[in-house]
Amino acid sequence: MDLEFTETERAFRAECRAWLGAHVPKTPLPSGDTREGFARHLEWEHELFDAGWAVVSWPRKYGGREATLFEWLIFEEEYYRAQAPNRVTQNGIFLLAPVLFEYGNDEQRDRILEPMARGDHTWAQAWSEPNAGSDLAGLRSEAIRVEGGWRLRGQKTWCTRGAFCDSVYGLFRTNPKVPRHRGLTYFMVRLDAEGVRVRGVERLDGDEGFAEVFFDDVFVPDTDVIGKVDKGWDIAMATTNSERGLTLRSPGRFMATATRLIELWRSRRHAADPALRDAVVEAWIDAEAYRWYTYGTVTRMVEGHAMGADSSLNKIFWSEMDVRMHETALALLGPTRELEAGGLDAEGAWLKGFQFALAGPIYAGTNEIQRNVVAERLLKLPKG
Amino acid sequence: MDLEFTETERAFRAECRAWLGAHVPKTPLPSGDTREGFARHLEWEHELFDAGWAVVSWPRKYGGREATLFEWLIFEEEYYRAQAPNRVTQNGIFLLAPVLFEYGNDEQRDRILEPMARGDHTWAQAWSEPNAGSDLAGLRSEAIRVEGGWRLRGQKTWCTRGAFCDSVYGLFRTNPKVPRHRGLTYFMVRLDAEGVRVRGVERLDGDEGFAEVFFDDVFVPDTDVIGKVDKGWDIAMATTNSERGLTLRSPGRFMATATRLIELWRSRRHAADPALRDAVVEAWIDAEAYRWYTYGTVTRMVEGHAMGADSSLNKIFWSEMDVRMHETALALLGPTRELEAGGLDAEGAWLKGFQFALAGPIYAGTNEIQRNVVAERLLKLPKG
Amino acid sequence: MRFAFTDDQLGFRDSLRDMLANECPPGALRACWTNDTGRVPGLWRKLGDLGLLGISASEEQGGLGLAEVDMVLPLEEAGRAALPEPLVEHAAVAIPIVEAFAPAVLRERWVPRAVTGEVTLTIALDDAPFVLGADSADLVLVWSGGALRAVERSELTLARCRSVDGARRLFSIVSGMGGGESICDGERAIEAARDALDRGALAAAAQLLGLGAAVLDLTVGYVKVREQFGKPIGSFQAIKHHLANALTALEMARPLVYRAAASMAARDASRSIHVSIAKARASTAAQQVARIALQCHGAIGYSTEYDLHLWMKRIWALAAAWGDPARHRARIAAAVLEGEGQVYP
Amino acid sequence: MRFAFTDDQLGFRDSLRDMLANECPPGALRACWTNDTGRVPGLWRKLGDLGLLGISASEEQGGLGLAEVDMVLPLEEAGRAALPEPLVEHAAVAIPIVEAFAPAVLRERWVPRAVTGEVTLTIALDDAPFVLGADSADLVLVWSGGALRAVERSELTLARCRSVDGARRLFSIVSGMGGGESICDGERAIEAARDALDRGALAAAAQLLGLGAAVLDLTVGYVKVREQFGKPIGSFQAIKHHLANALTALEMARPLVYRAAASMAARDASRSIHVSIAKARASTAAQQVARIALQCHGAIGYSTEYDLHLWMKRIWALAAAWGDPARHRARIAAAVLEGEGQVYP
Repeated sequence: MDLEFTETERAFRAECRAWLGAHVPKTPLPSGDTREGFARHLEWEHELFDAGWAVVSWPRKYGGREATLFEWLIFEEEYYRAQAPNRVTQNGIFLLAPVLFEYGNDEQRDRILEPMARGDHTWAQAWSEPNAGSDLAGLRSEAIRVEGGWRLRGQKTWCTRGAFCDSVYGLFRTNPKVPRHRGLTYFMVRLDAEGVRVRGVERLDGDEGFAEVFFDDVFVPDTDVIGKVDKGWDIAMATTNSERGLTLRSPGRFMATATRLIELWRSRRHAADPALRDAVVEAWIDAEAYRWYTYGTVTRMVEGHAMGADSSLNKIFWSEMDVRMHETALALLGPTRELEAGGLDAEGAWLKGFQFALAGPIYAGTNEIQRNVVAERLLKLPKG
Repeated sequence: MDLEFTETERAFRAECRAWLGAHVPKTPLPSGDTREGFARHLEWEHELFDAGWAVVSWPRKYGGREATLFEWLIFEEEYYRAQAPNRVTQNGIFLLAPVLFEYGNDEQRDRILEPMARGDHTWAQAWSEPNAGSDLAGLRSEAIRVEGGWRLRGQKTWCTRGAFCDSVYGLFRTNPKVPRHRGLTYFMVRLDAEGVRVRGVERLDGDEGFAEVFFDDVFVPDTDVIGKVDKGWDIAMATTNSERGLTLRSPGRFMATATRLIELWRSRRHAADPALRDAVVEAWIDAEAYRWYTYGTVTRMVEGHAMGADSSLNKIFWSEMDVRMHETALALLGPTRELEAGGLDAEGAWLKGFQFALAGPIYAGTNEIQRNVVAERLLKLPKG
Repeated sequence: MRFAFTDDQLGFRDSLRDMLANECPPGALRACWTNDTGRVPGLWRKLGDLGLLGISASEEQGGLGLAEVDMVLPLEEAGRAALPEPLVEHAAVAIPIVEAFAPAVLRERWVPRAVTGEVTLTIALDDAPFVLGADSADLVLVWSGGALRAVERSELTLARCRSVDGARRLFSIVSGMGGGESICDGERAIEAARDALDRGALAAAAQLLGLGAAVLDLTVGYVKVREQFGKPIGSFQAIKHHLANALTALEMARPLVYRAAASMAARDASRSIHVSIAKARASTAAQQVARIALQCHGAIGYSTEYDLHLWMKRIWALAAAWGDPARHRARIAAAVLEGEGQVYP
Repeated sequence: MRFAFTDDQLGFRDSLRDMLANECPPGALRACWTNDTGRVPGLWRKLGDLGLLGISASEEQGGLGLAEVDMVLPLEEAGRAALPEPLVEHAAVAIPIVEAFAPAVLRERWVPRAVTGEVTLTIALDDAPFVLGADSADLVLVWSGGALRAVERSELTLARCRSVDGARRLFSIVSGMGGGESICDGERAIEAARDALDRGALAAAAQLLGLGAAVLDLTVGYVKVREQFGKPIGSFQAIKHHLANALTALEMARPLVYRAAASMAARDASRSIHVSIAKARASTAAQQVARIALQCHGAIGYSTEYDLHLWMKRIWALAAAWGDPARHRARIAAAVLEGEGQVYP
């Protein structure tokens, strides 16, 4: 056991910190989940890419710097520490890209990855359908085989930033004759294709962060199928492990939140409910727990082990920790907690962050589903 | 709405308080869930009966004073306030007697109730079986029709104070041909009858508070059947409502616990974790909530309404409140919390009380079952 | 002891519930997020006609002369409808404060018109620093220089504070709070401020009960029809237990609010403690219900196109307004824990 | 950065697990509730033979010369077996304290025999006021008059304190703590006391992980075979979610304990904070697991004829010993929250 970062890792951290310190916008950008903010965020993504920070762990040929997993964690810690803008490219970079690396082909990787990393081509996940949420295998949107490709019909919903993105990816039913989890295929679809209709949907915090996407005989060429036809479910499970687990929620995010919470407590401690001191301590312990849990996971991954159902346990923890941290912050704010504070200053950010945190126990598989997974796969309890 | 007690009720309270103040033993009795303590408690029960306090709400002819429901609540408040001994007769008085009042016949009432109230004849509940706990309808002990009565075979378990009592009551399967909830009959069985074997079982806190009872062709006369043959389930449901709801856990118990908790906090506040102040406040709010909830329930009962599935909601609340209160007290005790303190002084009492409280969410139907009942009966959610 | 409402009280509640279901449906509430005043056009006068605005005003001023215990169920209904009007401020706080503490001339100038809904009153206090409906109010009670003052809206400079609940139009007072006329000062003003906090907190607690019940109803309805894995999600034990917890929290908060109302009506010496108990618990219970409701809905609850958020955000706001749980726990601790006295008489 | 154990460390853990499964089965543990010493006859010397008692003692004194990070997994195994021996006090605290702080003569007199198990050492501190195994120990380290002293058991008058865990033989020292020899005094003694608390708290945290894991395993096994309503209760979602919560609590506490061990081994400047984080969280996690375990068992878990209580009571005891969660949260708050410094470097 060696808890020190190597000299190389420390140098990497110093380089991140220096660059971010010099380049992170001094005033926060407008929310990336609004049309205006999305555009502003893409400018930032360009800047990040040009300096080689957009996708640190990727191969150099796609714009990365081939950083190790630990370096990636360090980058994330520094990124959140610097309060740098949220990544509006994340559903491409963190969720689709791993699928392309593992299941895509060279043509797809060469065509898609660099524009994705640069923010020139943006991606949304088209996962849920109106009748397939927790029961993802119940999805009904279908793809009909035609010459040179497929015609897609159906509807996807809750596509994050779908109203602003260029393309989506998701599962469609290519074989209705086999049981639910089979006969699904993983597609990428351009939103400017004929027959696509996108409708923005407002989220809890007032941003147009969701979209519904309607597919009316939309042609998708074979080159935009990922992996084998009818094998989309297996690929999707790999993606949801990413979404639940390590990639979407790196410890840096919560270390930064805990730090801000402690600063808030310091500024309010004299007037605060005495119980909040303990709540803040517990929040910090949570952040530490998640950080070291992740270091352990990454050590195992570096040594060649897979994540598996641990990602469900992981997701339960970070999503509920995030809610608790924001609840504690709002309690510290007292009566001002209901105010949006007219923008993105620190106090309004807690309210917005709280609303965002409430989505955590829902998306990427509700925590009820995750608890089933933990019980059945990790504890081997019998199916219900 | 009138939140004042009447002059009669206030006089009743004063009379209770005066008598209890003069008669409650100055040093606590040994636990009533030990053989020695049980005997000592019965002496107290005799004293209580002789002064007319054993069964205040019962008819005079069985030893009661025909108190109203509100007077009964007042008696309970005063009883716990005075830290009077736990009632070792309670499984007779509070659980069997209501069944006899509603479903028994005059011969049974005349024969059974007064000796029960006097503590001359003691009763334990023989409810669960090794394979029928939460799934009470799955019980298997059977009763075979014979001349003048029945022969009982089988096993009951977790009979509270069963090792010290004279008789038990419980359900036995009289008709194996009908579905689970039907074909059960409500019996009373003398533990000195031929074929009965009782084995004491030690409880978490070290007291021999449980018993297993084995029935090997035990004869029970028809006169010891309550209500109609094969209709025991309906009668039992009435009993479990009593056990879950009002009768077993009157607010006075928790008002007294909250009072002791506040006193403990006062004595420890300077050294206490600051969060515990809020925990103590919440405990007191809980006690107040339960008290006023109960006053509302009693008002409805006085006006002729039944309790129904509310008793499940009620049971979830008091049982979990009781655990929280004791957890808070143990936290206030700091490192001494693990000590039994050699007896029943105030601090050891918290540890013993904690262990007792842990049984609350389990007995009388686990809280998991109660939550199902609340969801299905009160919220009308579909069965699973 | 009779801890239940009268048939009259229940009848008034039912008629108000019907009226609000018609006059303030979700669509009307939703419109308040974007209209000028955050209020439902024409509704204020109808509430006056029903007697609700003057429910606690004296009969000589045109009110119904009723007590807090008569008001708690109507306020609960206002919560159930998420009524976007300054009902708490106007009817539950300002009118009784003016009647109890103001000189006759002020009382007679304002109360009769407040009762009908011709004018709107609101209030600013340390415990209610963001003034609801100040822009559409006619008179604002403000705490200034150790006195409680009645200042006409036109004399005040206001600054909008955006609430998470778009139907709550909140303002801070930038200047002018020293104007208008004095209601009372010194010890009387301190007493008035305490009374105002008690009244506002009780009224907010009552609304929180109604809001929580509405959110629970909405969720129960949803989980009965939403199917996943081939059956209603309401048949899954996890959902059942979430909702059983929500109901338990709400039903156990309810009697505390009703007790506080009766205690206020009786001017019980411990009424402030009873109000604090009620507000602290109603706030945490309603927030717990909201959290469970959102979780049981899943993504649809997270969309503003669905109605849940209209109620949920009101819950968040009212849980923090008129003293958040920490504020009320502190009042309880100071009175009950810090002393040496008997906890129960 | 490599946050994982070596194969050697895992191998030692596995061999100890096997050894304890044989030498300290539930029956042996149960016998300790009623025997003279609360210890398993003959086991102490076997632990010495295995090297466990001297794991942290220097090689020149006959120990293995290993660090906290080598000790954390064996201690976890001791927890898993609910080992009723003063292993924390003797091997994790007293030996290293004597080696680090005592004069050579004391060290040489006691450590070589402590390593083999010929003698037993234990310790009394403000944060460990009830001395585990004092009656069967040979030497007790005590805090007296500003010094840390080494006092032979025979010089002390002891009074038994009954723990909820019958296998924990606790004593308070009635008199004699001023006898024996001084280990150190002044600043050194304060440093030694802090070090002892850190070591004891870390070791208790490690045992709590093992206790929690054992209790969870027992429960998972039970719910798979216990049938109600015609199927294993482990197939009900309520039980699944309880146990998923238990596993999550435990798995998220685990890395904090391992980090604290590595931090102690490296004499990290923040090691006391890391230990406090570990102990606070391991205590709450193990208690949560115990609570869930009892609830999932139902009545059988409440009977002392079943083994669950043997583990559960040890959890209750160790959660309170060596600083309860409140004590450790206070240490964290004082160091991290009260200052103005950076939370993360």
